Amino acid sequence: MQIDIQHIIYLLASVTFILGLKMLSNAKTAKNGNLLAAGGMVAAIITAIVFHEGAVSAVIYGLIFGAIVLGTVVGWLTAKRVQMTKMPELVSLFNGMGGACAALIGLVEFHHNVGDSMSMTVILAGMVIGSVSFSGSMIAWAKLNGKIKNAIRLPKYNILNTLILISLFAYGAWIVWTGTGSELHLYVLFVAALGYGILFVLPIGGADMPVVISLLNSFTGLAAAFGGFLYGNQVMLTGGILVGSAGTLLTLVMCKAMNRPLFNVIFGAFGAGTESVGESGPQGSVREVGPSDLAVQLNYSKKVIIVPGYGLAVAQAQHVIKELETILEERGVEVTYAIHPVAGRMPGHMNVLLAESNVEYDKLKEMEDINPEFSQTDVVLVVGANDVVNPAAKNDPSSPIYGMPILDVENAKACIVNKRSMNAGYAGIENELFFRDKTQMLFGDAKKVLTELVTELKALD
Amino acid sequence: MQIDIQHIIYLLASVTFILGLKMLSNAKTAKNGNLLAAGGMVAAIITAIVFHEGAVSAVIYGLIFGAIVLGTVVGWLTAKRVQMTKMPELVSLFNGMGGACAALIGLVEFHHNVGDSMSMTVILAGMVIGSVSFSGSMIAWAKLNGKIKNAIRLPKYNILNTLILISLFAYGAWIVWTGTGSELHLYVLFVAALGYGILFVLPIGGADMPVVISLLNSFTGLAAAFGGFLYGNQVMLTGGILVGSAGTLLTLVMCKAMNRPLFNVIFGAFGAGTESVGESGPQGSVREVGPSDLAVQLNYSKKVIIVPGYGLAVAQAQHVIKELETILEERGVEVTYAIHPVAGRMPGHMNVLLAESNVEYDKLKEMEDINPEFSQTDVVLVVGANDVVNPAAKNDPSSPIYGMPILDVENAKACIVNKRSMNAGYAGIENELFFRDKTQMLFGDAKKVLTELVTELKALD
Amino acid sequence: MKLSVLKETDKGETRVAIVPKSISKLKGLGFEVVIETNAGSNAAFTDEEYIKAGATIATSSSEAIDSADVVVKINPPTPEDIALLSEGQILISQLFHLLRPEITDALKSKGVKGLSLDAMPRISRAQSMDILSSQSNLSGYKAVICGADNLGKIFPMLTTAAGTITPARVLIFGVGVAGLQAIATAKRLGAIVEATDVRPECKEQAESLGAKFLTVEGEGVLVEGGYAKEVSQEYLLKQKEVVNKSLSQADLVITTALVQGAKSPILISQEQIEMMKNGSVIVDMAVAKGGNTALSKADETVIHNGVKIVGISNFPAQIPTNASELLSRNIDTFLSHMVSEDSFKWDMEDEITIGTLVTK
Amino acid sequence: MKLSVLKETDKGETRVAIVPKSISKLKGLGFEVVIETNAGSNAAFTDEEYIKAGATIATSSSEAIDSADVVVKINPPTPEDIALLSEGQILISQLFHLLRPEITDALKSKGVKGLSLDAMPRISRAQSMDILSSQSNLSGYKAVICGADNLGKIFPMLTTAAGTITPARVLIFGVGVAGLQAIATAKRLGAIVEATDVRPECKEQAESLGAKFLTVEGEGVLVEGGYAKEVSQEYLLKQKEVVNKSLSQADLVITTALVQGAKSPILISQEQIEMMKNGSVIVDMAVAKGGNTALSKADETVIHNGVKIVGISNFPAQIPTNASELLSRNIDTFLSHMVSEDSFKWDMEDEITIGTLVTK
Amino acid sequence: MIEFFTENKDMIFIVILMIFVGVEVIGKVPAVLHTPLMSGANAIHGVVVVGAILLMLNTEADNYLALGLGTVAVFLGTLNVVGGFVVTDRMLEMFKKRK
Amino acid sequence: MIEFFTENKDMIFIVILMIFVGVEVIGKVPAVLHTPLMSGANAIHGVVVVGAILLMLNTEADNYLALGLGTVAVFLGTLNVVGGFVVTDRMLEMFKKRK
Ligand SMILES: NC(=O)c1ccc[n+]([C@@H]2O[C@H](COP(=O)([O-])OP(=O)(O)OC[C@H]3O[C@@H](n4cnc5c(N)ncnc54)[C@H](OP(=O)(O)O)[C@@H]3O)[C@@H](O)[C@H]2O)c1
Ligand SMILES: NC(=O)c1ccc[n+]([C@@H]2O[C@H](COP(=O)([O-])OP(=O)(O)OC[C@H]3O[C@@H](n4cnc5c(N)ncnc54)[C@H](OP(=O)(O)O)[C@@H]3O)[C@@H](O)[C@H]2O)c1
Ligand SMILES: NC(=O)c1ccc[n+]([C@@H]2O[C@H](COP(=O)([O-])OP(=O)(O)OC[C@H]3O[C@@H](n4cnc5c(N)ncnc54)[C@H](O)[C@@H]3O)[C@@H](O)[C@H]2O)c1
Ligand SMILES: NC(=O)c1ccc[n+]([C@@H]2O[C@H](COP(=O)([O-])OP(=O)(O)OC[C@H]3O[C@@H](n4cnc5c(N)ncnc54)[C@H](O)[C@@H]3O)[C@@H](O)[C@H]2O)c1
Repeated sequence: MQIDIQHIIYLLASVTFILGLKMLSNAKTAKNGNLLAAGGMVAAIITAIVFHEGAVSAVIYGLIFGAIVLGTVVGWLTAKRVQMTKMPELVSLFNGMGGACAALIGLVEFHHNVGDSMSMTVILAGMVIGSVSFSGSMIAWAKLNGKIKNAIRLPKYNILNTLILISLFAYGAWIVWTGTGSELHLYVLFVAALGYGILFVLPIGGADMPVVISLLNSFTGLAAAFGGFLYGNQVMLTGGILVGSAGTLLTLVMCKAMNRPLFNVIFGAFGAGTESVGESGPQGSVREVGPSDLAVQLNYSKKVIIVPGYGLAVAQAQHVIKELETILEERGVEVTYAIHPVAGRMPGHMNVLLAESNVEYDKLKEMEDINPEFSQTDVVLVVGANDVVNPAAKNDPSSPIYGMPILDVENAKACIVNKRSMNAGYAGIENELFFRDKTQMLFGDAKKVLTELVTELKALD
Repeated sequence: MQIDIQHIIYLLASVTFILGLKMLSNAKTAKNGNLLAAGGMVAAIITAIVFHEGAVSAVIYGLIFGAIVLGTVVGWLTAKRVQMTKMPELVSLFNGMGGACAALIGLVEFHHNVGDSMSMTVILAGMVIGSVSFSGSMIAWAKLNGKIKNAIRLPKYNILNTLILISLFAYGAWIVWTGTGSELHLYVLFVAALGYGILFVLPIGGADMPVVISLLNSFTGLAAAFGGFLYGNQVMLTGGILVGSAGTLLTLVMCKAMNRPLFNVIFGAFGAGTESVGESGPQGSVREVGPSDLAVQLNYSKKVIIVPGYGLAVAQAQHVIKELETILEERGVEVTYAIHPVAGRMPGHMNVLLAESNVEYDKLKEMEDINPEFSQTDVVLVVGANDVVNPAAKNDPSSPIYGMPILDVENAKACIVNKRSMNAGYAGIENELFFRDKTQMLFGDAKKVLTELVTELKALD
Repeated sequence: MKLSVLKETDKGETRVAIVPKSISKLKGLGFEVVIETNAGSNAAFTDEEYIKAGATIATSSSEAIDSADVVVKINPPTPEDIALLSEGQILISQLFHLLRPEITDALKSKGVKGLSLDAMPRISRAQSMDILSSQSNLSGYKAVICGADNLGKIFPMLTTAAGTITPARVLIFGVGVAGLQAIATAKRLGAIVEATDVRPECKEQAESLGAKFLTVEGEGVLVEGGYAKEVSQEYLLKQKEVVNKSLSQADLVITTALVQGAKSPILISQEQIEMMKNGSVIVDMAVAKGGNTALSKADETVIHNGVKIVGISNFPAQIPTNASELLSRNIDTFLSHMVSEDSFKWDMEDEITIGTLVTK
Repeated sequence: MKLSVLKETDKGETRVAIVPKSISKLKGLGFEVVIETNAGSNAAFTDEEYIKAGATIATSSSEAIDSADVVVKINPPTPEDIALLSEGQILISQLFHLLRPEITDALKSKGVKGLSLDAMPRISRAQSMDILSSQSNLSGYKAVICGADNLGKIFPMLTTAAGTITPARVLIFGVGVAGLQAIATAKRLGAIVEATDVRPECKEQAESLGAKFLTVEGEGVLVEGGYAKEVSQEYLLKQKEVVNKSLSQADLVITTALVQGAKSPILISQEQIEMMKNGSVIVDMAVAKGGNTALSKADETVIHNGVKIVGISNFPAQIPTNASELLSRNIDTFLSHMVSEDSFKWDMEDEITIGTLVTK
Repeated sequence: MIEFFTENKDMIFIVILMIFVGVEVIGKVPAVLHTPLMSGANAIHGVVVVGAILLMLNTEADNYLALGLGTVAVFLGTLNVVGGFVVTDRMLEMFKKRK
Repeated sequence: MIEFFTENKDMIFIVILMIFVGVEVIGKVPAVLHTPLMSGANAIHGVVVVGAILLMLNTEADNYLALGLGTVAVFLGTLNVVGGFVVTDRMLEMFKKRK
């Protein structure tokens, strides 16, 4: 009877995981989905404890409760206190904890199952994968954290890593094959797995960390699933597999979004490409943003100002920008255009374009009128403008544009700059704005990326 | 050993069903998806025969083979010979066959399982659902076929149907409860189910048939799943459930696309709404088309001509139409505009609009130049034009527009007319074109529906 | 049949009734075409072009009219023209038979068949022969260009280093063929356009071209067959109220309001002109029929209180090339409707024939 | 300090250097503003408006100049103006010190400080004081309107019951400030626009406004700081080849090509004019500096072989209201740059001061 | 009930998962594919023919009624399967690019 | 191997279906949700803590090493679960309409 109810609860918990993940993939339901899955998790944990058959000493209960309470408090506080920008590294940290948990289970359970080759396979697989996930996640965390700054690469690290990976397989297979119960072999395998995790992540550049974390995440899922197989525990199995498969797909999707082939992801060598874009320039590094992330930022803003420049004209993006305005206005976002007196290449260049796409005259604001408004603005979207938003005009007396009044886009909460490259504008000078903290670059032809942005916005509804 | 391989094959077949259905939901992979699922099906059928344990008389094998061969020949020929336009009714017919098959299984198996209330439940449920699906499908088929012309409604048919449904439940439950093995009860239930199927579909109007067929389709899936439960046969179970759930969702999606609440679908009363639009007018009935179907038609055309009219101006849809042109041209479709000399409300009205959205002058064709081209055109898209494509100008000497030259849109392979309603244009006269065979109406504000069309087109890529 | 095209002699007229492009079509109808010398020169059609197209040149109007079966011109015949015409000849031109019956009488007494182009019935199939439409349309465009040329401001909004120029505000009275083209043209140039008309369906039409419509909620308008027939005094008062705010902000006002078979209504009184901005411009397109403002004078520019009132009675003559092309096409379509197998059909069941044949 | 604004006396000039809107800003800088009576009347600014804005009216130029610290006008001072000026006064106007050194000499001998508006350095921060830019821009618009008014055709393509009017073809020489605005305006009106320039970066700019750019692949162009300095004879020949086809199809040609500190180049020879269509129009915006065609005459319309060549030397004067507004804003920005705490700074490190101060 | 559940817990979980898969698979299907998809699903539930075959194989050779009904069931099921797949295939012809 | 398959056929089928579900569920996720989704998935695999608990419950009270490691495992697993869900929740804050 008890066991029946236990199964029902496990089943329900598995379903909450599926539903939760499903809901997480839609902006509107995401929050509830997370809560739902959390609810299922709590139920599963309680079930595991309550429905256990056979006598268990109070000490053990005490230890379990203690660990749970401590884990809850620490986890909760860390998660609550972290700054928005540090969240990805925290995810990596937590992921590592999960991996470690799986690895420890393997370490302990090994003895009980010596000889049963199926169980040994499952245990070793869970332990190795958990360990890799743990050590890898810790490296990823340290990198995001800034504790490890550069991509550290051993010579021929690709071949080395592949060799280690093969050895891990072979060693594990050998242990199962011989049925040896030797602690030594177990721990050597454990350490080797930890080592592989470290070597796996070390050479990878910072820009690729999200992909790596997602991959390690699906590893931990797999480790959990092996645990489920071992205990014949359905909720672990389903939860683990679910995360394993969803995580793998997510990794692929992210790779695709970053234009990086899967092969490079698995066999090291990542990060080389984007890093050069992402961290170039004498003045520091620029932050990139994609149309989809920008879509959310815009969708959830109250006030957006669009700053058009010559690039809008070159790209002939006037019709798309109008479409963007229409969609945002429909979603209740206030949109205006800040027209700099010398934006473009002729007086009134922007007016001609925007009139063509029927932007209302009332929405076009002159520089003096709009400059005070930037500070109440959530997002400024600079489209193909450069000189007219260059702070050098205010700060740098040696600059050829010094003394020219500019649009104070820096005062806004966030500033997105769309252009095709880091090239200079008409005046031929670098623009410090692009390197500022609040600035994010949206690279690409204005018409192309704004069309993508509009598509993403439509998908958000 | 045999049984193991059997399971593996069943499992693989189940997977082909899932993958097949998945691939069917994307235009590019659909054809292969269908073939994949068909392959899985063949494998499952062969497995069922080959791996059977226990002696079976040759006669039975003969019967089975005979039935299969006959079914294959008849099914193949019917499906191959049917005209494109008759396919939906054929789907309904085949669906009915599946339902009948499930019902027959139930009728035969009932005797073997008298007393085992679980099995009885499963058997009766499969039989009832299969029967409803069978008789309902036959009615749907007859309706689409034109054999039954009108929506036949008994007085208070809603209440009646609901009562019958409840009685079916109750009767079945009673049979299981009492554990009676009486043939009489079985056949009464069978006939009652058939009757319900008929009464269920009869009151429904022709426009709603696709929804009904989809619903009955998911019923048959459910019936098959019960069969799978009965035999403990995984491939039947999974295939049936899959179709049951996918079919139900599909039904809901279709309802949504037609703006018809689910409640009405289940409890009769459909068709009342659209029928009036769909079949009004003294000159016969008009065919409607939605943006998504139109998207496919356009996407797979070689040559499209757009005929803009006053409605384009009213809707201010000039920018969307340009976007449509751009997308189609990107897909390799040749797009031109046919400008009638008096389209709109002032000479050159269309020119003004299309110049605003930067349609190239070369793409605008005069009436005399384009009229001979319609016959080589796949799709003509008439946007908010009416009088300028009214054949009455050629045929009907009593018409106020008689003698005015018009665009010969009828000569094209297909003609889509977008307007908001069946209202007349400037001249205040009916337009026979809307009722012609080749014509499909795309109702709605031009800007709105063309935006939807563009979205659907983008999704098709 | 010989068809002769006369050179227009009216003051300021630059158009020609038939352009070289039409000649092959006319020859196909069975006409031998004669053009008075220099008939097209003001519209940029040279005698050589006509000759190349297959016409012959007549050195004078008398030579042209002499022995012609059909005589074509745009404006009503002058007394001299009438003197040259003889019995049995067919004259195609504007004849204004309701307004200027003396012309028709003279033709009648001479036994000349007069087909009046301005009497073309405004039915769908006659649209391609309707010179009022084709010429109003061009006038609507030209009136805006003329207004833009007279205005001390530019039309579009421009944000420049030397400050922002606000867009010009254009107000259009009468949303017929000319009014609609004027809306379109002003809008293209970047102006803020408002428009008003007595016919309520004009709202949608004006809006379809991007203008704001000022609706006058008044009684007393009689609309017949799409034309304003009669507008009451109360309505005009109501209209003044509605438009006055726009009027006082307008940089350019274009008036096109005509009432069929009557003097054009006065829509802007002297007081209203006085409330307009210094430097603003009114282009009165109705000036040939009396004008829509209290002060307009035909073919003169009146400046009152800083407001320029430009009255141009013949706008199409300012775009002679295109205007002649359309006219010529109207006329050749008309002729191909009237003629079959090398002779006139005189189908007296046909609405177009009945309508245009004003002297028999 | 007293700042006096003179009424322009040049023939055809309608603009005024300061408009009422600028007066409060000037007062803020410490100026007492005096306006010669009727200085703004041609630009639709009345004396009353000036008074309301805080200026006082001088009945004559002598009254205005007398006791003024700063004298402002647009065009170079006439000999009479110079006679009235006295030592220590500051004159702000166009002085053309390179082209007309006699004026600067006269001012020097009088001890008048001359700040030349046309000598404004074309650097980013001086853009808002640059009257060449602000006036060229308006001229580019007006040239198209003027061309449209002179053309016997309309600009847009129109498909009508009386046939289709093909869009006008406009060809623009010189894609500077004026050329770009001309492209934009012609395009707005629906024309097919082509353009050419010696500077290759103009291709992108012209295309950004919807024009087709005719690239001349030739050597011999010296471009300095964004300005064409010297164009070789070979280049001009190459250019002719490239543009000839477009020229022969063009309905309207607008030329804007200037070379700094030199006579404008002849881009269209007489033979080229003769290959143009009958009825086509050339608007030569460079006519004040000699013209870009072989036949242009300043402020005259020459008709050669059916081609109208319109030479207007002062386009901004045809849009006096907007032109004056922008000028006034240029000048008040210039003054606020030059003045601080109620007196001129004469910062001789400052590029703008150095550039404009042509007589010390 | 709970007992039934425990006995068939994997089966039930499979059913639940299958429902998810079915729903997910359809999730974002473009409306143009509604009909072919319905038709494809229709062919798949023809798997019921496997039941009919099993029925036949388990029927005694002399139970003529059962054999008769069974044969008809196999025939109808096959019709469903074959006709369903073929008609779907034909519907999908129109998605081939015409060049 | 085949034997293993037969014994666990339902389990294996569940695994396969689960993979499908996992893949399908992610299918069309907008890029903006990549990070929260990853984070949510991260919390879910914290279910491994159940294994750690089972391990503890099955360990003899005097196997101190096992108990020690087990306790640590439970602690780490809980950290994963709780931290994971909470941090996901916080990430999703930004999707709340700001008004
Ligand atoms: N308005 C006037 O009257 C006038 C006249 C002459 C000169 N100017 C000068 O022109 C400048 C105007 O400033 P601005 O900010 O408008 O222009 P800008 O400083 O020239 O910057 C334009 C930016 O747009 C980007 N861009 C070009 N094509 C693009 C495309 N297809 N998609 C996206 N981005 C594109 C370019 O960067 P990428 O190459 O990286 O894409 C470039 O940096 C000022 O320096 C002004 O002084 C103005
Ligand atoms: N061009 C000229 O110079 C001129 C001048 C005067 C008169 N006319 C006359 O105007 C007519 C022109 O023919 P046409 O075919 O262009 O126009 P039409 O015959 O007036 O038909 C326009 C159609 O557009 C539909 N429509 C209106 N708003 C719409 C919207 N927002 N979205 C989608 N459809 C919309 C209307 O149907 P729903 O209401 O059902 O949507 C209407 O039937 C001719 O009869 C011509 O003689 C022309
Ligand atoms: N064959 C055809 O079908 C055909 C041909 C040409 C024009 N039309 C239609 O005929 C109608 C009139 O065209 P039109 O340009 O020749 O008209 P019009 O030249 O006679 O008058 C111009 C406009 O002035 C308006 N008007 C009259 N009195 C007014 C007042 N007091 N205040 C404001 N506006 C006033 C009229 O309503 C009309 O719109 C239009 O709807 C046009 O589309 C039809
Ligand atoms: N402060 C600033 O940054 C500022 C201010 C105004 C203008 N500008 C820039 O300066 C440049 C010139 O502007 P402008 O309008 O005063 O120039 P301009 O009036 O001196 O000349 C007009 C155009 O004619 C062109 N031209 C000269 N010779 C030619 C020939 N033989 N054939 C064809 N074209 C010829 C020139 O290249 C120029 O584009 C532009 O790029 C403009 O954007 C910059």
